[in-house]
Amino acid sequence: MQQLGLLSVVIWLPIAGGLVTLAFGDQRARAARWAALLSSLLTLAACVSLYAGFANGTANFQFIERLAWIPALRSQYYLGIDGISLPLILLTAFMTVPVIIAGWSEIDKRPAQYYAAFLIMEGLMIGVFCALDSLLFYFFWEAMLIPMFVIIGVWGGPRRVYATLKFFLYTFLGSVLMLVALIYLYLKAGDYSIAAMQQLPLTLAEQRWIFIAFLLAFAVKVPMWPVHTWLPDAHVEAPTGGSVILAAIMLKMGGYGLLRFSLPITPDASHELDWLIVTLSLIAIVYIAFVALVQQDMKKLVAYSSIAHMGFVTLGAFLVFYIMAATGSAQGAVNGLDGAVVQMISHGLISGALFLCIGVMYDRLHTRDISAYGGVINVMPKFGALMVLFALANSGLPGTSGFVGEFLVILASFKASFWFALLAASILVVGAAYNLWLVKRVIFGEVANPQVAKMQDLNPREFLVLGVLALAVLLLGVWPAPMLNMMEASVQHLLQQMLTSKLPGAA
Amino acid sequence: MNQNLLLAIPMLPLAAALIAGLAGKAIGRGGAAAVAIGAVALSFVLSCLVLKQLLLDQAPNFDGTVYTWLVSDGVRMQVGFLIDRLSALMMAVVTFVSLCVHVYTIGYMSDDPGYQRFFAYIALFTFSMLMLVMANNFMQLFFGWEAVGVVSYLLIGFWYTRPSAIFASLKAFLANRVGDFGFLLGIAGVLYFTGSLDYQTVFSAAPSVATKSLMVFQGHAWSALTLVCICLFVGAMGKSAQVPLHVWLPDSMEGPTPISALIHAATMVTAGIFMVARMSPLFEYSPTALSFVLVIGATTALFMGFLGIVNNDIKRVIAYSTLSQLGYMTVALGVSGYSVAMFHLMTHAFFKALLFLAAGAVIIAMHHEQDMRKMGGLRHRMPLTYWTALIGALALIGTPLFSGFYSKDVLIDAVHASQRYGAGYAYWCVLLGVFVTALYTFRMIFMTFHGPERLDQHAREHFHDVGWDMKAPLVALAIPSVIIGYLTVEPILFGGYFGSAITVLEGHDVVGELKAEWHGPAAFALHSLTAAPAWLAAFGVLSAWWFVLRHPERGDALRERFSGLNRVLVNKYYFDWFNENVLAPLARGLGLLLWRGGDQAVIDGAIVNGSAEAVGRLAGVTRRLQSGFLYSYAFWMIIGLAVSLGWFLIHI
Amino acid sequence: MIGAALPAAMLPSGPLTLAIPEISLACAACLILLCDVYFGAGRRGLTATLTMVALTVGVALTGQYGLTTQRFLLFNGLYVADSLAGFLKMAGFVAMATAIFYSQDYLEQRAMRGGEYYVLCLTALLGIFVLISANSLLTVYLGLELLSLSLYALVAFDRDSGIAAEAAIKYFVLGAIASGVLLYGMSMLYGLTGTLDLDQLSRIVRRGPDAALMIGIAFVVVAIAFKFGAVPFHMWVPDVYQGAPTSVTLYIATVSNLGSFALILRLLTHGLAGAPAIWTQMLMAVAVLSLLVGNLGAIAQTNLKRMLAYSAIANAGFVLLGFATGNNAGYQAALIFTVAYVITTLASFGMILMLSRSGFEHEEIADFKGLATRDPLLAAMMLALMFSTAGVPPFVGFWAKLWIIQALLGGNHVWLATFAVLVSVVGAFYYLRVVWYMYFDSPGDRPVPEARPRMRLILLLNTAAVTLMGLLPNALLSICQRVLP
Amino acid sequence: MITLAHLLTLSAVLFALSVAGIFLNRKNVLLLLMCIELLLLAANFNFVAFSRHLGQLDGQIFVFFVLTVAAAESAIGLAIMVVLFRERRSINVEELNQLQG
Repeated sequence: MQQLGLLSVVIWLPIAGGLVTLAFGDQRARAARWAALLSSLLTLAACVSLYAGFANGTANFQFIERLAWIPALRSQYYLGIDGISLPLILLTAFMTVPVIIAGWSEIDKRPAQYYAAFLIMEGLMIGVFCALDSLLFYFFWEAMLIPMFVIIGVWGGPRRVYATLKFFLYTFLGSVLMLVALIYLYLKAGDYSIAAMQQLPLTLAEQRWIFIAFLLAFAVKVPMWPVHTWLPDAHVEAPTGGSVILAAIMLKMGGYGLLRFSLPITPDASHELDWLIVTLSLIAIVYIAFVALVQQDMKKLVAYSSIAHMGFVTLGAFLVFYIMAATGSAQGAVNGLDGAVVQMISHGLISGALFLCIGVMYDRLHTRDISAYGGVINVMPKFGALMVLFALANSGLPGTSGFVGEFLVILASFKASFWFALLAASILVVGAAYNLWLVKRVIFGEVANPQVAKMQDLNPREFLVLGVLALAVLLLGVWPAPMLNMMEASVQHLLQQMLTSKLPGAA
Repeated sequence: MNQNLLLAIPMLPLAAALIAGLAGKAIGRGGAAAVAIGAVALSFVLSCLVLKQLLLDQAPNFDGTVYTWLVSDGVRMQVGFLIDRLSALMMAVVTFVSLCVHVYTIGYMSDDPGYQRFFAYIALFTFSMLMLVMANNFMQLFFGWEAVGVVSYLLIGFWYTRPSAIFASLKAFLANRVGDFGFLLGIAGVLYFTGSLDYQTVFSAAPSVATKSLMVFQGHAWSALTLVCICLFVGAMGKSAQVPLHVWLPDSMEGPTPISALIHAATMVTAGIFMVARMSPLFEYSPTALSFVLVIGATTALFMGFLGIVNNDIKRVIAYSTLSQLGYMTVALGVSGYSVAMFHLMTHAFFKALLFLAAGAVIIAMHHEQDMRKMGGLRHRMPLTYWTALIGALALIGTPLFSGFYSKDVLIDAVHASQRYGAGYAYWCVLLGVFVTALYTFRMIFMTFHGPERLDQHAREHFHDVGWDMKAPLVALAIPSVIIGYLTVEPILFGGYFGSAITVLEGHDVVGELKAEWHGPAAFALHSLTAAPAWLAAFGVLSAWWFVLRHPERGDALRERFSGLNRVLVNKYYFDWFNENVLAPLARGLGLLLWRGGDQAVIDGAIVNGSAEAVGRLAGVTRRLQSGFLYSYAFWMIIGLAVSLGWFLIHI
Repeated sequence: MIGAALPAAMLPSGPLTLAIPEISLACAACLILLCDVYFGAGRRGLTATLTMVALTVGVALTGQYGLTTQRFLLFNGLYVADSLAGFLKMAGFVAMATAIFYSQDYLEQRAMRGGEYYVLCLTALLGIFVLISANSLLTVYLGLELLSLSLYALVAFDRDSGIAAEAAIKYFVLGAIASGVLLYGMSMLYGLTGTLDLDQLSRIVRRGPDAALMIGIAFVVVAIAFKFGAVPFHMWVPDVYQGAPTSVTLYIATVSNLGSFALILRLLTHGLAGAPAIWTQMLMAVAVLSLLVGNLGAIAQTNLKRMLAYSAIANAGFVLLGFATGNNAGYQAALIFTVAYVITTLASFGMILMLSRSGFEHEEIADFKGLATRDPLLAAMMLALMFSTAGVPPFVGFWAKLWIIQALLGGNHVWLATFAVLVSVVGAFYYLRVVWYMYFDSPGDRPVPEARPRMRLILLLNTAAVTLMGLLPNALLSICQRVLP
Repeated sequence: MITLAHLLTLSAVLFALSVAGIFLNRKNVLLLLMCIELLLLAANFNFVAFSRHLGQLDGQIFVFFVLTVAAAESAIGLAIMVVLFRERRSINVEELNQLQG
């Protein structure tokens, strides 16, 4: 039994910070804001020290904390991180800070509650990525819905109620079946720890059902086609910060779940049903990209582009078996897995940044309708430059983080099948089309109307937020090696787990 | 070679770009220009130094890693440089042309508010292009490849308030992306078949890859190498504007003229040519792919030339000329004449940049007027520009002793000598292309500089010849346009200049065959007077003179006589029409269909909201069951009791 | 002769002190009634205070004397004392005390000051206790009737309310039918086995079922289902919940649930343990219907009490699912669920009581609109309660549902488990609607809730318990496991 | 000879009658109270019959308790009815549907 440690700090510090913020109340908004900022910064600092203390080159979990939690259920407060979860934790802590800052003066409706919701959510989301006990995982996983439900519902747009209910019920529906699967596994394994579940032999029929139950939960979160329709609505209605967190982190939980649960726990079913995931991923990439092309609402456009980009995550994760079948070896499979993880991080940064950009414009013009804009760069040159950068990054420009994941996944998918690669690479064209068409209509051109002419360029606070994100996007694009090194051992280990059959009688 | 020195070559322009871009306001217009020009000049000097080391000091090739970009599954992707004579030549050309353009920009953009931004862009472009050229692996190649695409996107859309400019920039980027799409697939294929992205490893594995095949369709095995090479070439088609991905290049003339010169003549568009030459160890093993290259190139060379004849926009004529000349280079690649292609690339870079800059000078002098019908007789008003443009034109049409002559005539001879499938077609295309080139080039010269002045009131009043900051680059480019062919044709083509940088298999070596008949550049020039190309060129100039200056009305008559053909040409073979009226609406229509039909109607409407409605309706039914009447409550209880009793009695 | 029916080998007959909860309650009820008659009119709040004192004393005495870890039979085997009984009774005391606490202001404001109210509550609790310790069909019946009769009276307690009377008459008639059915079933069981003793019953029934036994069991199960408010015997629930004064609804929804739990536990899982095949199938059917009807019915409601009634039906479905597994894990799950449900529901109704004021019931869901701006603390608490009832962590309701599902899966009822979680998604909708009204809608001209610091504190503690048990559920889970070994 | 079967049949008939009375009666609450009494009687009849058949007293003692409870029940029932009448000026079952849905 290990003692509480740094991971507990990064989970509970923001939650405590959120409660403190809440305690300040909406009347003392200024104090609440500073408390929130301070908590998020401290959390980020703690996460950085996690990174500093993390040892690459081993697939073992690190910073393990293991305490009795519910002996009655043989479930433990069991935390630990490996190379797959650490990047996501860093992303979570990193993205919360801009969200707090971005709402600094824009949120005047119940500000304390707003910040508290985000901080609590930050802690819960980090909890999801740290949990090594599946019940604890589920605990965080579900609890997180509450703040998000409130965020969209309270600070959202005109159709916020519809959107947030849809969001909640969609995800809740997906998750409850996962709970059934987890309990089933617990009853077989006698333990809620993920590791025990990963080692548990299961028949193919069992695996199939468990896989499907997991898939529903994770596919909704990712979201994969055809269970994606909550996302555009949620994004459109959510406040800027909500969109950022939703796109940047919440979607990643689906991908993380697939990597942490589906693939290692049900490798044989994953093998058997990989066609399903690959097909859905490719549909998501191609179909959704076309849908994004015709959006009139900027947030919807970015939301749809998120779905398409997350398609790369699921595609990359499930190419392994196709690669095995096509080439007879798993050589190259890790490219896909690496690509999936990198894509998650990169998409988190880029889509978060894009939503912040849209938020910046929304704060000034109070519309997200593309046709209401035009020639923004004339009045907001700094903003225009950053927006163009993020749009390009979103279309996978080399040198930005958007490229790395897509590149790796496409490399891997070629090994699986030429056609997979062909379809996946189509995002190069369509992705560029919708991103740059957006830029063309919104940023470039003559100043479209008097409202646009009155827009003010970024204030220092906004500039700081977007600038830091831009640096992160570029840094990850120019030098992704540190991240890949961090993941290397864990991904290799994951691959081994996937390739080891769990069927009874399998050697 | 010193790695730091090599690193400095691309980093200097990058640093300049960052300084000019981010601190543009602080350092001011002069500061930005100074920084950018200084950096690029230094780059140029260093590039020359590298070239000198390779050529004169016999320094070995450099192949080293700067840093590891990432390692995934044992595949080490790095940022590194491969400096051999091929890349060194490109570096020198790129930095030189770039330098000229930088200097020229001082004058051209002098009254533009985006002065610093422009310098940042072109410096960034230089950086990107150098990264592309210097790459020693496919990842970095792709990086440079896309980066130049992006910078060209930014530059074409430099005047972002002009609808035509931002449209053109989007179009350019998308067309390039289509190419990149193929290119990326090609790279994926390379990794698949060789397990590496490093040039050296890949090239040495090429012979073994040639024997592999890939099941693309069930039961149809394709040669792996052909597939990879064609995919890679699709990338080149986008970047080097080969049919049918050429559509972006004429439109890209919406950008400022220095850009047209820098990107669309001398550097970016040649990236595709350079890439294929660089990949010669791969392409050589796939005659099928080379035939594909050949046919595409020949088609571009001839048919894009035709378009130059009917256009009246001075920059667009040059742009179509560029397309056509790129076709020539591609043809050369297709017959395994990589060195010829590179040679033509080099000479073309000089004279085409010269032509663009001359055209730019005219445009500035005319106060941003690009329509040749409103020019005429300008040789008196701007003599230096006239003479330099004439030099460029003569070089372009292949006048003996001018640089273009050597590259083009050797190229035509090489095609003639080739046995490759499609070489016959290509030969006729390039031959006829000589006439066409001469026709449109001199039509342009005559319309602009000769004949009566057709300047309108505004242009006449504001006409002013350009300053020396714009004239100097013209002179600087005019000199190599004349002499560089004569000086370098022998070492580059027949002196084994490229050495190991280019691989040509036994039996493909058309240039080697030509070597037997080579007796020096002067003899070659003399000899050419008896060959078809020179006469075709002369005939083309004559035709231009006849129709433009002598009998302008006959030109119109001819247009009316062949109005159908004219319409096809004016409409650029309807490529744009097809893209704008078929492809784009199709994509949008598909998007709308999927969105409204798939997402909104089926998934959201029928399934998601449908099930919510179904639940709501069921809830209504449940509500109605609760009628409020005591007897109905009792009734349901008794029914419940009766059903359970009955159920047990049945199952007893 | 009753004595003749007693088995030779009896469990140790425990000391009479084990019956201290019932004894103290009965005494208290009588005393308080007397006090009320003599002094009640003059001193407002006296009866309530005395009741609280009585409950406190009851807790103390029970804690001192009434708890046991062994199983003891008292009163010739009519009465059983075991750890479960002790636990449930303690829970009963606490729940009732909380309920009384929440109700005080409400009753004051509505001039329902009559001391009978408290006495009736005490007798109802006594009935529950008798049920809890029942070890004979007779004690079961008596306990049930004591509880039911008190509740009928309580429902009609507000003599100025038409709907309360309507609810009471509906409850009474249907309840009487149910007890008739129960009696009829008991008579069949008695006729077939010749014993009223549940211990003996469980041994005899083991010999094998026949048609008459099945009929008997079916009748008994129907009565139990009625008590739980399970479909199709649920019709009284919405009407009574809505019609009764909120304080009574609170009582029925919470404290009385402990009685229902005891009823099913003693009668089915103990007395009829030998023939589980019959009643588990029935319970399953009834539970599935309850989940369906409860969740669907709740969606269409606009009255919060009525919505919570349907929610209670759905939750009864969950409890019955636990029992339907026919194994101990399931019973434990049902106990956990019941306790969690009682704790959460106490606070939910407490919230309605907190927000109501004289002349205003605050029972429409729309009355909650904009509560988050009017009173953020109460809104936050209500949010926690609603999410807890919906079964979302980190609240105790989650563990309740988890445990039921686990029991179902342990009994290989995968489809039942899947069904249960799916309908609970439907159910989540109407809990969310309350949150939606509180947080997403503007308050309009709705007033700011009264301060009531004491009640607020207790509500806060109650909600804190809901959250704390959600964060660290082990204590609750292991106690429930221990008392139902 | 009157056997157990006869007695049980009678009680079943009583039971059925009372149940039918409850949900067929759409007029009067008072009738409902009477039906309930009948229901309890049916059960009591059963107890007594079994008790006699088994030769035990348990059943008959149970009946005493039931009778007592039934009396209390009637008292409460009537009281509720009075309250109802006072509020509604009617004890018609068909008018008791203010609570529904």
